[in-house]
Amino acid sequence: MQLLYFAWVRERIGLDAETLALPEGVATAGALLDWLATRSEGHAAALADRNQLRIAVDQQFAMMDTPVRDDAEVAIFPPVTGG
Amino acid sequence: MQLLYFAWVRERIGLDAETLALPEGVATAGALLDWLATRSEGHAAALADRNQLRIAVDQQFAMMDTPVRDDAEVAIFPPVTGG
Amino acid sequence: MLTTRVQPGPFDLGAEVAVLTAGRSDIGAVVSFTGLVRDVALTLEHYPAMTERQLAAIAADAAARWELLGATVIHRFGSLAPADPIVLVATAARHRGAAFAAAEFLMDWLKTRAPFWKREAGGGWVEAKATDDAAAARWVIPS
Amino acid sequence: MLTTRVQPGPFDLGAEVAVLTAGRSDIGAVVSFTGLVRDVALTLEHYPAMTERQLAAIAADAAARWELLGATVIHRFGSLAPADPIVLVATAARHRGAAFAAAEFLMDWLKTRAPFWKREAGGGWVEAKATDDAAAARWVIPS
Repeated sequence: MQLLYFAWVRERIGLDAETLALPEGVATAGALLDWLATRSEGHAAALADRNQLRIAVDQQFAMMDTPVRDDAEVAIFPPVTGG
Repeated sequence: MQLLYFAWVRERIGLDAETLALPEGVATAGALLDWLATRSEGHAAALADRNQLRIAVDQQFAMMDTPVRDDAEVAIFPPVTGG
Repeated sequence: MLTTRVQPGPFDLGAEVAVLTAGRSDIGAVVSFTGLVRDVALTLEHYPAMTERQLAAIAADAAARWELLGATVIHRFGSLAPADPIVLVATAARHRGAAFAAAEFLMDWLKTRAPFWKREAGGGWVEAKATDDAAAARWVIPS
Repeated sequence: MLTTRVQPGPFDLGAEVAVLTAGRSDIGAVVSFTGLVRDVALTLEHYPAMTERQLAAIAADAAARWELLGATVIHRFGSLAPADPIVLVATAARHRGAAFAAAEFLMDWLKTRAPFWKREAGGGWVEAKATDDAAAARWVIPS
């Protein structure tokens, strides 16, 4: 699975991307975030406040219960501030 | 009094402007129109349908009961269609 | 800065917006409206002395209703071909809400309060539209 | 014609509107919105693959909701100085109502659905505004 991080999520994790194998039993975006948060202090800090996070699966906005597969591109980022 | 006519009011009257002395007893824009309508067939045709006429006194939109004086500039025209 | 102009010739949208925003960094939003001649050539007649007064009054009214950092209103008259620009409204503000609302207001006001009359080539005078009156009525402040 | 672009460099408002209206005489109304950097320099980060998809989707959504004869959406990224233009939205339609509504819709949608993040020079990440969410909520079609 391709993971992408943007803005302060990227900064707190200290990576703009990482490629990981999706563990068995992790089937939704929400479960993915729970698992990612255990990977480092940076991940935990970046992913602590779910209200401040937005997720895209394969470049489309997703919900915490959106299914994720190992061949997906999942991006995690703060609420957008363009325009 | 300076009278100005625009668009089809101008065409029906056959004049774009005329200078007239305001007759005694004509004190409002509505009374002015009544009097002007008696001046020629063109005036009568131009001024017949009050709903299709707009009036400006000294370059400001006026109502039929707006007072008019002999030193005024009174313009008579159809509803505007600019923009 | 409020700019209003009546002219026979064309205007340059990019240049007018550049003038509106020149030398300042407090403007976050610029909205422009360009009205174009559709399909049939037109002649625009107007009442010059009143037009100037009305355009200035319309722009001042917009500036009193919204926190504008500038507005430009340019209206052409004379003979215009299909696709020619007729009217330009541009508004500048800190935020987009005021810029959009003021531009719509200016256009609705122009359509119903600026003394212009359109005549179609080979045809008659264009009739006023009830939809323009309805659009303008949105902005009337109850007295 | 729907045009969407993401680019680091500036855009030319006049040229973009000229392209939008070129060669046709059925357009009566063009509305443009230009967003500018206010007061403090910014860096705009974005998610390129998703940005392109979202801009195309946003423009198609506007074209499905209003009878547009064209729309252009250009969003910049990278380092921007105060007064620099960030975003351009332009809409073309027969009548002004559709052009104004679609332009407002596109801006509200961009503010809440396009994956850009602003960071202020010497400061932190700009926080999303509740007013932008409220503005976007106006356009949500009840399911």
